[in-house]
Amino acid sequence: MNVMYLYAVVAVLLFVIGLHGVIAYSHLLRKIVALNIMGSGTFLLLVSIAYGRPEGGPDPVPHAMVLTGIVVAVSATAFGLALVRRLYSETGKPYLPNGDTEKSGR
Amino acid sequence: MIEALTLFDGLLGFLLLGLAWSVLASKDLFRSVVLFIVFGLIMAMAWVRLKAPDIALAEAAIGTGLTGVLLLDTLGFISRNRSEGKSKEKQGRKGTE
Amino acid sequence: MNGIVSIPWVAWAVLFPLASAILSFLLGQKRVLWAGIPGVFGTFLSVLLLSSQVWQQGPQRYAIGGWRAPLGIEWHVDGLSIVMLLMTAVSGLFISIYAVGYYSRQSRGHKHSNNLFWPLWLFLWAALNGLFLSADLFNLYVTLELAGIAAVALVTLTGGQVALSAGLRYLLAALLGAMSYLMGVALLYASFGVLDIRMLSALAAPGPAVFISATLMTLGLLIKTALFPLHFWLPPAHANAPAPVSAMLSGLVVKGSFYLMMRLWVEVFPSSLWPIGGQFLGVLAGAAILWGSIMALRQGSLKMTIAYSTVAQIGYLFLFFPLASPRLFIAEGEVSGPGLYAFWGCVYQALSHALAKAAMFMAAGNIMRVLGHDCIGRMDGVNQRLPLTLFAFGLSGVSLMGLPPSGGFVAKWLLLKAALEKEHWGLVLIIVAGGLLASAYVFKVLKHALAQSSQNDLLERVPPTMDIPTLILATLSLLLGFTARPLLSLLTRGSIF
Amino acid sequence: MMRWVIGSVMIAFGGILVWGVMSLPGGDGLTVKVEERMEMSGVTHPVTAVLLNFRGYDTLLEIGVLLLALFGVYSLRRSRPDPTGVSVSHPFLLALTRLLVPVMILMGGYLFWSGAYAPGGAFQAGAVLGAAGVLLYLNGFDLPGRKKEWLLRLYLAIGFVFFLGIGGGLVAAGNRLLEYPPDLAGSLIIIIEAGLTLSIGFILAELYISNSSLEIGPDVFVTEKG
Repeated sequence: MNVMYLYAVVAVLLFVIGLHGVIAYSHLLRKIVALNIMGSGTFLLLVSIAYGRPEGGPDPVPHAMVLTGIVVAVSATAFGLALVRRLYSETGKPYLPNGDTEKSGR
Repeated sequence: MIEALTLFDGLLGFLLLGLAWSVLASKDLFRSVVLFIVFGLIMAMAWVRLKAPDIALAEAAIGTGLTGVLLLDTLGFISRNRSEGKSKEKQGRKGTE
Repeated sequence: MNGIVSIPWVAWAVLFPLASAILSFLLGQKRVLWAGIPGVFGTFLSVLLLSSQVWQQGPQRYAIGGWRAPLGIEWHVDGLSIVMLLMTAVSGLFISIYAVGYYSRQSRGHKHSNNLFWPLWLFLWAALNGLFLSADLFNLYVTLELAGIAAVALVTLTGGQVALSAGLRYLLAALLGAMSYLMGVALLYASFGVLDIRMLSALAAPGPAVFISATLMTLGLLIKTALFPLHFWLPPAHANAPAPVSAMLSGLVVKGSFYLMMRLWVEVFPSSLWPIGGQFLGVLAGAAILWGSIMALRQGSLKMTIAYSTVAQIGYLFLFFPLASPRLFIAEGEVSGPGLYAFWGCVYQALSHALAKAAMFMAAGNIMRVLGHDCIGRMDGVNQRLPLTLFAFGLSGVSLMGLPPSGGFVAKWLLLKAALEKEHWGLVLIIVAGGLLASAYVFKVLKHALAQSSQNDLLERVPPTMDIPTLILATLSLLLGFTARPLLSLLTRGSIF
Repeated sequence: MMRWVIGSVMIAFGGILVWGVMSLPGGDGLTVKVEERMEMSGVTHPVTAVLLNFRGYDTLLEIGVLLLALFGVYSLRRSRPDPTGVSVSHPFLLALTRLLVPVMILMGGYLFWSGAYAPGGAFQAGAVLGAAGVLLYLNGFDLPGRKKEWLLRLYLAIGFVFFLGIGGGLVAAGNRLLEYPPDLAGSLIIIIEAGLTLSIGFILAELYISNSSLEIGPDVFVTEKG
């Protein structure tokens, strides 16, 4: 059981680190990587829950949810990166223009 | 035996958190992406430890593999075109391919 | 029970758009409409027939794959789902007809621009239908992502620099919102081991994990619904998309996450969250109405004005939370009272805004097609060139202002009644002020558009497929004022509330 | 200043989340329910049973997300990429590719087949096939079907089409959506997984290829690669 809590704590901390990255950095690649780290945190929480179930083996339902989640995350990442590339080739900048929330931090 | 495993879990957890932090905090974007791929591989170890081999496979192949390759490719694209001189930001570096 | 009555229309309401989406991709650009048009009508009819089933036989539950919850995914179709599905079907039908006209002319110039419009739009429609039907928290996450990615791809169809950055901002916001929602789902599943909304409503007892997941899911959905101050992504995305896309985004897509939020608050989250959460959301809603309306008034471009007006109108939707409370619905036989008025008012607001705002963006598309720009200051002569379009714009403006006999009037009247009965004087003032500000920005546009133009040459014509659907949607948003009784009774038919 | 505000909010938020997670009961999940129904699922690996049978509808929509992402990338592309222009062929890489690609295809086949009873399945197998496709592309080989646009579209869509076709066919036959008859469940799942493996492989490869060949005005940036 302790293993479940250990990984669950790591999971939510990963989520927070990722969230901080999405908010604090303005470079679009960093934002996308940060979103992926948030996703990893969420997935890790689901899998640690599955591991911590008292009866039988690990719960397969969260496992299936995570597999779905990974595919969704990759799809979104690939599309996001394509947008970054096009934006960069149009503007020469890997940032979003004049966004107040996006400009803070580095 | 159990303590050794717990120690391993603790180390893995710290490693994941440390890697996640340095992925985002690293000044060099290329380094960030490489660290992110390492992060994904360590994550795959965590999946195996948590008895989720399906996810470990998927993470290694789709999550880290494809995402990593796409990130490297985009980064390469950005640094190649940096020489156009439009953008002089510090992040990323030239000729990372 | 035979023939058409026993067919599971609920399944076809999702299968039709999915099948036609993939077919329209397979058929390629030249034959895209061979799949698109049957898909649109098939979806529309399925939703209509499903509605009549629910009207006659009451709410439905459908266990997908034959596996009941908690193991499988279930659809729950009640009055609220039906009203949202109907809203999407009616708006979607006329937006589709409009899109046929919109892209038939543009395709000559830019070959790639309409390539993927149909698959994307039909996927979006399927995602929205799936969202309104689903009762499974994780499945709802998948529909949210499906809708989100389709919407962003539609925004960036034109591919210009402004559209690209608007699309990216939208994508980041949508992903952040969905991720936050998913974290909440994970915590709920960890606590109770089920994902079905109805089962959770029986299980979910207050506790730290439940409060945190309620916060995470609410925040995520607030980003996706673009409630002030998380609306930053909405105006550029809605204003820079192609006209039919703007219409579906403003009219329909934001309603999806709002609907989910309403359901979660009423059915899943513990009622002890309502007093604080409701007031907090009420403050944001009021701020959204004022800020959105003022910003709409200050814009120079027509599409930005309409987009900021959406920010304000979303504020009205969220008046549900300060004015309603869960207990009012749980009491059986409750036939009046502020809670019920607030519920009716918000749903009616969603409906009338869906029709009126879609019509408005379509009208803006017609104006842009003819003038080549959408600068409000240079809109003289629109009256002579596009009388039907301008008339449609005015009609939908009536609904936004909340004047009788429009649907917007019914919505705002119900909300006002709820606010008065709850003695929420601040909200009373804001509802009235929002209406006045709306008339200010609508009249500002009309004033310029009604001015005589010195030059009278027609630069470009607008085909009837663009003019007529705009007018029909605007007229429907007005007529919605007369259909309040049947629609509201459909709404409470077997409603879970 | 702003950095410190964000930082402290995040630390507070992290603290609250940790508190919430520590309070989790760690109660029952659906393990038992899945085990009870494994016999009717048509496969013996629980995760595959959930993915393709008990919650197959999620997976259907998920393939939709994958396709949508590809549509999104396609809509950003100005013209079709020319596979011969991007070759990074290096004799060593070429030799490696010739060696690896057949192995990868075998491995994909194995992963696909093993999904029914062991970890693996369409996603993992598709990812391996996708990687093989990318390797081929980088060496100037053409993916099957890239010359004929309709054929490529068919490869991309076939997994979704099989899945949706079987789901919809069952509705037309009077079953519920995606409700496999128990004696056919195993074979239907195999058909769906075969289609999914092929499509996922193609979609992932296309996601990479389209991404790396989004043209940006002059073609130098494409051919300069490597």
